[in-house]
Amino acid sequence: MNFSNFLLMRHEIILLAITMFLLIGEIFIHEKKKSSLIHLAIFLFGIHTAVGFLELEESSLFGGMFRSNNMIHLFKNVLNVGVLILLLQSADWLEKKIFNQNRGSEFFILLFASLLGMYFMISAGDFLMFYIGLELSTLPVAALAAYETVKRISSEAGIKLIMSAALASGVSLFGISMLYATSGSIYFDAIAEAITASNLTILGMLLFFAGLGFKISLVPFHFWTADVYEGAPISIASYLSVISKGAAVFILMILLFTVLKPLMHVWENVVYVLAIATMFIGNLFALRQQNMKRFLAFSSIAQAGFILLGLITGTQLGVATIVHFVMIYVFSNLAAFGVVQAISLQTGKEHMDDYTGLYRTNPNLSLVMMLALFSLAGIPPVAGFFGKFFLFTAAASKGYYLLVFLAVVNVTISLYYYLLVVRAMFLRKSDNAIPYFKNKLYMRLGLIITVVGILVIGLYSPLYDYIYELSGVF
Amino acid sequence: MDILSLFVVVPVITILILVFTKGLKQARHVSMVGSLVQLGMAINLVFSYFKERAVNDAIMVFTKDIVWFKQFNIHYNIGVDGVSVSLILLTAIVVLAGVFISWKMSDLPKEFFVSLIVLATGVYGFFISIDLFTMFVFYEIAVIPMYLLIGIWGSGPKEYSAMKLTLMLMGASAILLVGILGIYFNSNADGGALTFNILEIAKVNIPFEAQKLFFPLTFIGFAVIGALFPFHTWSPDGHASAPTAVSMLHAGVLMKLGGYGVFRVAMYLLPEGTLHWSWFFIILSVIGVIYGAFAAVKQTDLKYINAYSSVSHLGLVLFALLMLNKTAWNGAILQSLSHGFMTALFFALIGMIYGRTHTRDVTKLGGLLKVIPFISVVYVIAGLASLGLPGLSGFVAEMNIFVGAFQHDDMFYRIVTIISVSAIVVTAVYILRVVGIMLMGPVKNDTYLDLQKASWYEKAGILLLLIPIVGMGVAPLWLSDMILASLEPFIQRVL
Amino acid sequence: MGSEAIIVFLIAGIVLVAGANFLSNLISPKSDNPQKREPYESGMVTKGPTWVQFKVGYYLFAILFLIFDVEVAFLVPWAVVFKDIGFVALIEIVIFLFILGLGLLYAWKKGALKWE
Amino acid sequence: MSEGTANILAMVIVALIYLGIFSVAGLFLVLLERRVAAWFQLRIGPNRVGPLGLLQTMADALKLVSKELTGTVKADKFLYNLAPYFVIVTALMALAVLPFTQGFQAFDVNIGIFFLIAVSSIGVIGILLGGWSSNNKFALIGAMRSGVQTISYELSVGLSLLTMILLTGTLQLSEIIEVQKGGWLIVQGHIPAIIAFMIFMISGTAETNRAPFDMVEAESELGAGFHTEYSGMKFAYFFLAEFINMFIIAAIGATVFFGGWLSPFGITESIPWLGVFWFLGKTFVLIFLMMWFRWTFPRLRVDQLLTLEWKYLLPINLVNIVVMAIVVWLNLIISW
Amino acid sequence: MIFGVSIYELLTVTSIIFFIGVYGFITRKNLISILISIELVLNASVVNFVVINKYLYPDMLQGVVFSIFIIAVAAAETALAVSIIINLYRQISSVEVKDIEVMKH
Repeated sequence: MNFSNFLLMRHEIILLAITMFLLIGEIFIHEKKKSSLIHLAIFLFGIHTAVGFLELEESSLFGGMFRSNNMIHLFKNVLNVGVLILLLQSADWLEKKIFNQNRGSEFFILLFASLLGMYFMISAGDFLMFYIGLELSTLPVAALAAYETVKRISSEAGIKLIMSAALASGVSLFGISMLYATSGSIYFDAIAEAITASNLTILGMLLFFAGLGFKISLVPFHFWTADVYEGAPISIASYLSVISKGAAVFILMILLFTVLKPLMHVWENVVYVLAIATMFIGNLFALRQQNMKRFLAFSSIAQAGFILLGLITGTQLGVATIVHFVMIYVFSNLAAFGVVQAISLQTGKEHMDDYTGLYRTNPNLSLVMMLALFSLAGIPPVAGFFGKFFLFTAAASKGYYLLVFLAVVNVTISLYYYLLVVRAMFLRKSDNAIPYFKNKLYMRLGLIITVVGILVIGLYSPLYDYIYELSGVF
Repeated sequence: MDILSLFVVVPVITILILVFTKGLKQARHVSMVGSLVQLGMAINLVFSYFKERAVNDAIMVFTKDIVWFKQFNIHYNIGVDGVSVSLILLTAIVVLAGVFISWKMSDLPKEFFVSLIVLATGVYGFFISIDLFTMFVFYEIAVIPMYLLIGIWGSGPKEYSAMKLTLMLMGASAILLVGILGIYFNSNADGGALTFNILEIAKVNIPFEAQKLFFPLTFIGFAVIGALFPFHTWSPDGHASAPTAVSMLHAGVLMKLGGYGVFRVAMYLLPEGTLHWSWFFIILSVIGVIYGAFAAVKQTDLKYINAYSSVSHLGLVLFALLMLNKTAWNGAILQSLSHGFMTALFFALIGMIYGRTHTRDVTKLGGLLKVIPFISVVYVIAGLASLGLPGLSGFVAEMNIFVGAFQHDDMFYRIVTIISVSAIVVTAVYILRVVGIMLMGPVKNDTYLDLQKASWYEKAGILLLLIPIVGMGVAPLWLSDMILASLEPFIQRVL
Repeated sequence: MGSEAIIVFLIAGIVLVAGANFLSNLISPKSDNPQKREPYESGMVTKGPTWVQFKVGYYLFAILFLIFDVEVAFLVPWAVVFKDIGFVALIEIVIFLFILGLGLLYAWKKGALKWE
Repeated sequence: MSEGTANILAMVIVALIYLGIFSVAGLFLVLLERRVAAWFQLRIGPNRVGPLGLLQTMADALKLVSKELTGTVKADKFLYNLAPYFVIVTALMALAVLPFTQGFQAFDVNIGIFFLIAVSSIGVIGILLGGWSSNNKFALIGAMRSGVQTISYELSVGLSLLTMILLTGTLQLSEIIEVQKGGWLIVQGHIPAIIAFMIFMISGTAETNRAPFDMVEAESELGAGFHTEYSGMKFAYFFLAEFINMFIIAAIGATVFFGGWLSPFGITESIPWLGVFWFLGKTFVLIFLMMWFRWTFPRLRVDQLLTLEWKYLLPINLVNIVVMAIVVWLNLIISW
Repeated sequence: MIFGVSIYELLTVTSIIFFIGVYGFITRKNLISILISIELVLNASVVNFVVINKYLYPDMLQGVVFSIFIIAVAAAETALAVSIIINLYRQISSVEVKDIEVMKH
C-alpha cells in the first residue's frame, strides 16, 4: 500500500488530528486554564481551513470507497469556512456560558467529529462510507443540540433530532438495501451501471430520498426542524441549518446525478412536487413565527425548497448553481444566525419584537442582519440574488417555467417576512430597545467575514465560473 | 472610465463618502455635491450624445461590454439611445431637486441620503443597461430602498404602505423574472447562443408560442411599477406615506422604469406577443387613465390627488406605447419626461405646504396665494402643465399621444382614444378645483397668516424642476427629434 | 449436527424448565396466605414503590459498555484475519485502539468511572 | 424409518444427552463446591446421603421440586415466570458449542467464540428480568448490580479471548483446538497469553457473579439478591444456571488456553475418546481455581469492582492485544 | 442460507418489521417505545442486507459488512438517545411524548 495515497484524505486526517489533540488537551489541561482551548481550537481550525485550499489531486482510495475530486474538495472548503465562521461566532458563548461548567471543549470535539462525518459523507464512493459519514455527522450534532443540559428545551431538541435522524437513516438504509438487492453492489459506480428502473429500485430510491430529505428538511420530513432549532443552542441551530444541510444537499445531488441518473424520470417528478410543497410550507409557516430561531428554521426550510429547483435539472448547470447557492446560503444564514447569537448572548432575547428599534442602538448588527436577510430573500446586489437567479435559470433551462413562477411567488412571500424583521429593526422605535453593546473580537470577525462573503460572492463572477468548471465531473 | 459607467460609479462613491459622514450638515452637503456632479454628467451626456450621434448611427451609443458571468452569457453591457439619455437627464434633475427638498431632514439624515442615492443608482443603472440581467439587477436595487425610505421617514400608515409597495413591486419583478428567463431561453431560436443582450435578442425571431406566453409576464412585470390598472394600488398609498423627496423620486423617476421597461424589453423583444395582446392591455390602460382621473377628483388629500393623477398620466404612457406608432411613442416618452418633472414639482410643493400648514386636506386649506405666493404660483403653473396648457410640457406630450392614437382608423382604437381623451377634461376638473379651493379665496385658518416664505434651497429645488417644464413646452423639438431618431429600430422591429 | 442444534437446545431448555415447573406444581404442597405473598424485606413491610428512578451510574456504565462492546465487535474480524494481513492491520488497530483508549481516558477523567 | 424421523430422533437423543450432562454437571458441581468449601474450612462437608455424600445434592434437588412455589402478588407475573427460561436456555445453548472431544460437539459453528460471548451475555437479561419483575427492593438492587457487573466484565472476557484469536486466526472451536496441536495457546502466546488468561479467569469469575464478585447476592445486605422472591424449583434454575455458567467459563478457558481435549505433548492422541477426560480434567482444575478464589478473597464493593474492570483490566487488555499482535507479527510464537 | 426458506419470505418478514417500526415511531407515545421502533427499522435493514447478500450475491461480503456497521452505528445512536432521554427524565420525570412538547408552532 502506498501511504502517499493517504494525502488524498488530507482534510480528514488533519481534522482528526486536531480533534484528537483537543481531546488530549481536554483530558490533561487543568480546569482553570481550559478556556485557552477555545483560542487553540479556533487557531488550529483556521490553519486547517487555510491548508484546505491547497491543491489536491483527483483519485480514489480503498477500492473506490473514498474518492475525491476538485468539486468535493471545494465543497469541503466551503464547509470549513462555514464552520470557522461558526466557531468565531460561538467563541463568546462558549466562554461565557459553557466553559464555566467545565465542558467546553466537547463542543469542538463533537463539532469536528460531525464535520469529519460530513467529509466522509461527501467523499463517499459507496453506500457504506456514505452511511457511516451520515451517522457520524448526525450523532454528535444531536449531542450538541442537547448540550445545554440544564435547559429543558435543549434536551427536547436533542431527543427530537436524534429520533428523527435515526428514523431517517433507518428508512434510508432500507432503501439502500433495495438498491443493493437489485444491483448487487454498494459501490456507486457499480450501482450506476447496473441499475434500471424497476419497481424495487424506484421504491428503494424513494425511501433513500426520504432519508436524506430529513436532513435537508424537505417538506413532509421537516417537522423536527423548527423545534430543534428553537431548543438547540444557536450555534448548533446554525450548524444544522447551514453546514449539515449543505453537505446533505451536496451528497444528495451527487447521488441523484450519478448513481440514480437512470431513474431520473422518476425523481424529477418527486423533486418537482417536493420543491413546491417545501417552498410553500416553509414560507407560509415562517410568516407567523415570532421566535427568531423558529423563524430562521422555516426560512431555511423554504431555502431548501429553492435548492430543489437546481436539483431537478440533473445537469452540470444544476450542479454549479446548487453549489453556488449553497455557498451563498452558508454566508447569509451564518450572518443571520450570528446576529441572533450575539443578541441572545448579550441580552438573552430571541423574540422578533425584542429587535424593535435595534438600528438606533446597534446599527452595525442591524445592518449585518439586513444584508443577511436581503441575501436570503434574494435582493441584489447581495449574493443571495445571484444564487437564486441562477437556480431559477437552471430550472428554466429544463422548461420548468411553472415551477419557476411558483418559486418567484415564494420569493415574494419570503420577502414579506424578511421585511418584518427589517421593519422591527429599522422602521420602529422602541423605548426598551436592546441597549448598545460591543461584541467581542471573535464575534465581530465572524460577522465581518460573512458580510464580505455576502457582498462579494455574488458579484465576483470568476467564482461561479470556477464552480462551473469543476462541476463537470458529475 | 467611460461616460456611462460613471453614472453608477459616482453615486456609489457618494454613498461610500456618506457612510463616513456625521450629522445632517455633512450628509446633505455630500449628497448635494454628488447630485450636482451627476447633473453635470447628465448634461454633458446630452451634448456628447448629440455629438456622437452625428457620427455614429448604431442603435446604442457609448456602449461598453464586459463579460460578467460567461456561463450564462451575462454581460455588463451598457449603452444609451435618445430615450435613455432623456430619462437620465430627468433622473439627475429630480435627484438633485430631491436633495434640496430634503435639506432639513432631521431623523437619521445619513441613512436617508444613502437610501436616496442607492435608489438613484438603481435608476441610472436601469436606464443604461442593455443586458436584461443587469437591467433586472438595477431594477431591484432601485425598488428596495423605497421600503426603508417610506417606512422610516414616511408618515401616516407608513409601514403598511411601505410593505405593500415593496411586495407588489417585488412580486412584479418576480413575474418579470420568469418573463426574462423565458426570453433568455428562447434567444437561441435562430441558432445563436443564449443571451441576455437586448440588441442581440432583438435580431432573433422568438417563436410565436413563446412570445404569446412571455409577453404578458414581461409586460405586467414592468407595468406594475408603471401603475397599470389593477396593479396600481401600491402607488397612491406609497406616495401618500412617503416623505416629500421620496414621493418626488418615486413618481418622477421610479415609475418611469415601468414604461421604459415595457417599451425596451416587452415590446421590443416580443413584437408578435405585443400585437397579440395589445387589445387587452389597451383596455386596462384606458381604465387606468379614466379611473385615475376620476379617483383624483374624489380625493381631498393633496398627495392622493396627485398620486391618482399619476396613475392617470402613466396610464396614458402605457396607452400611448400600445398604440404602436411613432408619434404616439414619441408622445409616450415625452409624457414620461413631462410627468416626471411635473409630478416631482407637485410633490415638492405639497411637501412644502404640508411642512408649513401640517395638513394636506384640501378642504382645510385656503387663500395660500396670499401668504406663500411663490409656492402657490408655481403650483398653478404645475397644474396648468398637468392639464395640458399649450406652452408647457404636458401639452406637447399629450398632443403627440392623441395625434398618434388617432392615426388608427380602427373602430376599437377610435373608441378607446376618445375615452382616454376625455380624461383630460377630468384632469382639468381636479386641478382647477384644488387651485380654486386651496390657493384662492380667504385664508381659512389664522395660523396660516404667518407662514414662512420659501427658503433658498426650496426655491432651488422648485426652479430646477420648473425650468424643464417650461423649456419642454417652449422648445420641444430638440428633445422630440432626439427621441424620434431613436425610435427607428423599434419601429422596424415592432411594426 | 448443524445449525438446527440451536433450535434443539432452545427447545430443550424450554422443555426442561416447563417440565420441571409442571412437576413441581404437581407434587408441591399449596398453602396460600396473604402474608406469604408480600415482597420479602427481611420481615419488614415494604414501604413506597420499588420501581423508582435509579442511580444514574448504572446507565452510565451501560452506555459505556454499549460503545466498547461494539468496538470489540469490530475487533473480532480484525483478529481473525490479522495473520493474513500483518503490518498494515497492526498499524490500523493501533490507531483504532489509541482512539478507543483516548475515549476511555476521557470517560475516566470526566468521572464517568467514578461510583459514588 | 424415514430420514426425517431419524433426524428428529437423533436430535432428541442429542438433546437428552446434553440435558443429562447439564443436570449431572450441575448437581455434581454443587456437591463439589460444598466439599471444597468444607475442605478449605477444615470441615468434612456433606457426607451422609449416599456414599461419601454423593447423593446429597440429588436429595436437595428433590426437596426443591417438592417445595411450594410462592411469589409476590406485586410481581410482574409474565416477566417473573419468563426469567428462569432465559438463564437456563442461554446456559444450555452455550453448552452446545463446547467440544468435549474430537467429534463430540453438538454444534461446531464457525463463529464459536463469538457465539459463546454473545450467548453468555443474554443470560444477564434473565437476571435483570427476575430482579426487576419481583418488585422487591433487594432483588432489584441485586439485579442492577448484576447487570452493571456482567456487562462490564463481559468486555474483558471478550477482549482476552480475542487476544488468543490473534494466534489462531479462526473463531471455530474445533479449529482452535487443532491449532493447539503445536502447543497450547498459553504456551504459544507466552507472556501476553498468560496475562490474557489471568484477565479471563478474573472476569469470568465476575461474569458468573461468583465470590469475590458476588455483590449480586451479598447475603449480608440483600437477602438473596436478585432471586429473593424465587422459591422452590424456580430458585433452583438460577442456582443451577450459575453452576453451569461456571462450568462453561472454565470449559472455555480450558479450550482456548489449555488445548481443550488435547493431551499434553499429544501423549494420548491415538485414543480420541480419552479427550473427554483431558477436557473435563482441565475444566475441573479451572473450576477448582474459581472455588479457591471464593474462599480466599473477601467480597469487593461495587466501586472497587468497577474500578478493577474499567481502570485496570480494560486498559491492560487493550495494551495486551497490541502486544499480542506484535508477537504474532514478529512471529515470536513458541511451539513444541 | 436457510433450508426451505426462500428469499421472498425473508424479505416479506423484514418489510413487515420495517413497517411495524415506522408505524410504532408514529403512534407510540413513549420515548423508549419510539426508540425501540427505530431499532426495528434499523434491524429490518440489517436482516435485509444479510439475506440479500446470502441469497443473491453469496460471493461478495458487502451486505454482511454493511450490516455490521449498521449494528455498530445503531448502538451508538441508542446510547446517545438513551443518555439524552435520561437527562430529560431528570428534569421532567417523564418519558411521555406529550410531556416534552413545550414548543408549539
